[in-house]
Amino acid sequence: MTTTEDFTRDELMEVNAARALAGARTCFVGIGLPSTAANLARNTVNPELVLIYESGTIGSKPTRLPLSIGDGELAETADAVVPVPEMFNYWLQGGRIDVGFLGAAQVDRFANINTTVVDRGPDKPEGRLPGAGGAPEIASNCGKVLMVLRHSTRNFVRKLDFVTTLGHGSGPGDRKELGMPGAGPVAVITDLGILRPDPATAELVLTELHPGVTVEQVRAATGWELKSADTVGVTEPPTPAELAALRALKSAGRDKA
Amino acid sequence: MTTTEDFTRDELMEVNAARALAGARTCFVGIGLPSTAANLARNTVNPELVLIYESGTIGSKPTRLPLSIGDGELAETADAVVPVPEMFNYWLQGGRIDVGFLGAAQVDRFANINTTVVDRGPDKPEGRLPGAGGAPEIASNCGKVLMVLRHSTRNFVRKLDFVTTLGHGSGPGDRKELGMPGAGPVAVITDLGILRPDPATAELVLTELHPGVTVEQVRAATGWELKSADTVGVTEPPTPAELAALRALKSAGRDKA
Amino acid sequence: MADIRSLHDAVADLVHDGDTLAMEGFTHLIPYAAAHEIIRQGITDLTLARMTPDVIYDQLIGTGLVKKLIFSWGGNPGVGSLHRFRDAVENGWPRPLELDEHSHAGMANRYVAGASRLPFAVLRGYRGSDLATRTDTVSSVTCPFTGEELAAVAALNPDVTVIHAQQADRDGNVQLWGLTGVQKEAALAAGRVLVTVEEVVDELTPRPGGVVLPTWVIDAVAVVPGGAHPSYATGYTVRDNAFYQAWDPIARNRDTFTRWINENVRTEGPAVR
Amino acid sequence: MADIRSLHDAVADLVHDGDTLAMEGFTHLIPYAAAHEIIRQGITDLTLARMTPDVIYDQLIGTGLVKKLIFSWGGNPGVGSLHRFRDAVENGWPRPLELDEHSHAGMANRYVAGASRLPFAVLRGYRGSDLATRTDTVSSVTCPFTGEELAAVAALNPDVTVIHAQQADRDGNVQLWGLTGVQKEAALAAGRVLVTVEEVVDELTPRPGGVVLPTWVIDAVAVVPGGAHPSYATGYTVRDNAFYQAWDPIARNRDTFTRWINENVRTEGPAVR
Repeated sequence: MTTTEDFTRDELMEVNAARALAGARTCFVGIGLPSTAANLARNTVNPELVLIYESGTIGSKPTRLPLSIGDGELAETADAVVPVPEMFNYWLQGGRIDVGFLGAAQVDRFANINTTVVDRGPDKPEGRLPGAGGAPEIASNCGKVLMVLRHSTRNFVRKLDFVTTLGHGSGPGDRKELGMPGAGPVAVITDLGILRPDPATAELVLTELHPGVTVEQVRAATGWELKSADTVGVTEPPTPAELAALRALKSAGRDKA
Repeated sequence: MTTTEDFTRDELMEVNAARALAGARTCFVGIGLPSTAANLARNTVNPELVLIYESGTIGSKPTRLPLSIGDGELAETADAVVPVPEMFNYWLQGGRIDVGFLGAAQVDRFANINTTVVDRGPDKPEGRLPGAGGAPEIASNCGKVLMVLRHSTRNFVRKLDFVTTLGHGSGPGDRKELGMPGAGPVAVITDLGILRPDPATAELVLTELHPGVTVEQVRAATGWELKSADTVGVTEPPTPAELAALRALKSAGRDKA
Repeated sequence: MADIRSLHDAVADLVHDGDTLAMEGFTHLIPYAAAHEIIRQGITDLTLARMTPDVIYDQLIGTGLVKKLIFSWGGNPGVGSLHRFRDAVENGWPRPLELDEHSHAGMANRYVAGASRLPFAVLRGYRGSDLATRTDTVSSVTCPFTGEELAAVAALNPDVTVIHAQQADRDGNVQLWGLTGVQKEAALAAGRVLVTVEEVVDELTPRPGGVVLPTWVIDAVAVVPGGAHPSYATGYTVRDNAFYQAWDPIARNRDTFTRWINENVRTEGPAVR
Repeated sequence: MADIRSLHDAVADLVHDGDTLAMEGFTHLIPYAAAHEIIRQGITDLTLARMTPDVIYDQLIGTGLVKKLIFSWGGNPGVGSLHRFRDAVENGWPRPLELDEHSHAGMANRYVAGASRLPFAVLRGYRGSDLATRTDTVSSVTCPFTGEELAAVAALNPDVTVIHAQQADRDGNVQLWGLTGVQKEAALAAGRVLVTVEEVVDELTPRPGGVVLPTWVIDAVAVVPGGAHPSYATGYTVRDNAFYQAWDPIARNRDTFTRWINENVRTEGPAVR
């Protein structure tokens, strides 16, 4: 992992992902990076954030990072535990959740997501990914969607091999036409910076770089001709408090795993 | 109430309604007479009978007759309490219930039920009854249906003013054509005797008289030309144990009301 | 987020003339005190939804505040008729009452669709019944896999749902237990939610059969001990069966009804119990 | 009515070659011991259903007993890929694996329809996704009230569902608590139900969040303490996260996988823990 001063690029990604949850009331949390970000947010910018996991927990307050979406502590610390069908029908489809936080294997320029299969060339079988999980309906029904994943041409692709989860389709208006209640992806936070959809085109453009990262580095790690916003900002470096909280969260996870 | 020897006609009805539950595993219980019958069955012929109330209780074991379908004791003594939508979807529609036990305001010769409105003549407004409650789907989805009500030309009518709940429609085959999973009404137990659908026509015919009741009395209390089965039996008089259990149940109810 | 407020202010802010209002509770936890507050404030032209209208809606209907009733069984459980409901339907007193009438299974699924923010729900219901001929909220859909025709019921999304629960915490999270009926669905289907509670506690202890509604799906909590009377709140009060029986002669007559409402609801503040 | 039986006999009687089998549990209460018994008995040509196939199905798939998988997310949670699942899909080893792939919302609703004995369920889902192009169990219906087109998913009614629970009583009534996932729906949707439990108790005490399945919806109960390992049973065991991490290198290679199964499942009786 490349380090910049006293923090890693992953930590930049995680801290900025957590910051993106400032002001949110409820977050539907995918496992992995989204869970790290959401738990960090509860320990920093948004102590009141209500974490919702697809295993049925509402208001979980874990003290360590859960390895799985059904770790016991998620249920034990929750305000309510509901059956999985109720979670998807009443709470997610019911429009109760402000932010859906997703990871992804492949993303395209309109923030559409593939987590199903990848084409590995003419003589090879399709490569198998885990599948959709909750993502298609999380992306459709949450008020808005945040995404967090590492930046590489393998992940940020010109064309998806399979559309598992619609982000902005082929441009503005597609979500509305499909009757999707939520606003869709509003930010993709990576280890290099932050991409956001251009309001006019819905295409992801570079809006922020992390400290020490150049536009060229981001473009080189993106599979399409990445455009930049009129002004590209630089994210604030992690504060000592943010770093301390993040590292405490991760080591607590390791201790108990 | 006409008494015959040491029991009333209502007691004959209630005891025979309870006996009809011998061998059943699960019973969806309407309030009023069906609830009396089902609770009496648990205290006499069928101690293992699982009582299910539409308020969401499965396996209630009340010690007194509940006044309402949501009396606290129904929940407190239940094996499980489920939300009302689950009761109707997973348990009733799910085909989990052997016997549905219904009362009725009006019944016709095919055991169709009206509990909605009655015609009170050309210059009068329709008379309002309580409505359907759970009956249409109880009658459709339970393995079979038992009915209990007092015998009079007001209740046993030539033509229903409104079909709230389908029994056998207009004859054999109607239920099947409508895709109803259950067998429908198999017995109507009254204070005069028992009517059952003729297997060939699905029309209710008199199959049993209570002790001391004549065929003519039953015909006089029925709004259509009631036919009798080839042999009309006579129900066994209530045993002392049955009467004692019934009276204990009712007085326990009165004490606490 | 639920603010903890007086019943008067919560009702005044959340329940408006012309609203579709659901007050649920399957004989248990019926929010009578809130209904009485609505009567005192004279909030009118209401469309009331409830599976089992019960005495609570008999009272609202009799005071002339209700133009329409959405329901599936309208009786005084274990006692008999709802006389004010019948008088309104049969004779238009004190005003005509429009009906949208269903089966229990249909009503329950209408709330499920509402809570799920779907426009309709599917059930194997209403078959052979005349019910569907008198409502425009029952239709049919064909299964795209088997070709079977099934009943479709329109989602029910009240403008406001009022329920009674045992406890809230200081943040306005609510827990109810015992028979919980269709309250979760009615609350999640609504645009606004008011919960009256027996008491506020420091912390909600998870209970067997407990339903928790987080504060962020509720608009207001009002503390009204005994607010379900003559219904009951498991763990706090018992059902006042004698009241239900006494209601029958009171409601049978327009004058005795009106006098009862004036003396016990309008004049006295919270109804006598 | 559930008989309390040995795991061997219950599996032998209830799970047959060619069955559609659901073994549910959302990372919690996964019935591993029953899966291992199926491996030992060599019950084959199975169609497996499960929202999150997880390591339990990686094991069954790798032993060649599975011809088809119905699922929505196939990974080792928090660790990475399911290598046996991938090898079967990508390379047909040890046999080709047919897929019927959904989203979680779709799978959950397929079980709901199954438990409700409806032929399909409705959701606002699959929009803009290619998922529907690869399955014949997603279609659409039009709302008869609003005209909105919605996704329809076919009911899932397994021949047999196996779940793990904390407790049964001597009559075979079962209670599970903690994360209860989609187990109630999977059980009520099935033709036959087997429940493995941590222990038999004299009486089931109602628990917060408890789901009770009465004995008359269950065919057999088998007492298998620790039968969810490496998953867990709240109140009895904790999740063996180290095992999930250790599984990755074991499953990555066909030989190490086969050796592990032979040594820990086939030879030894109940898997080592």
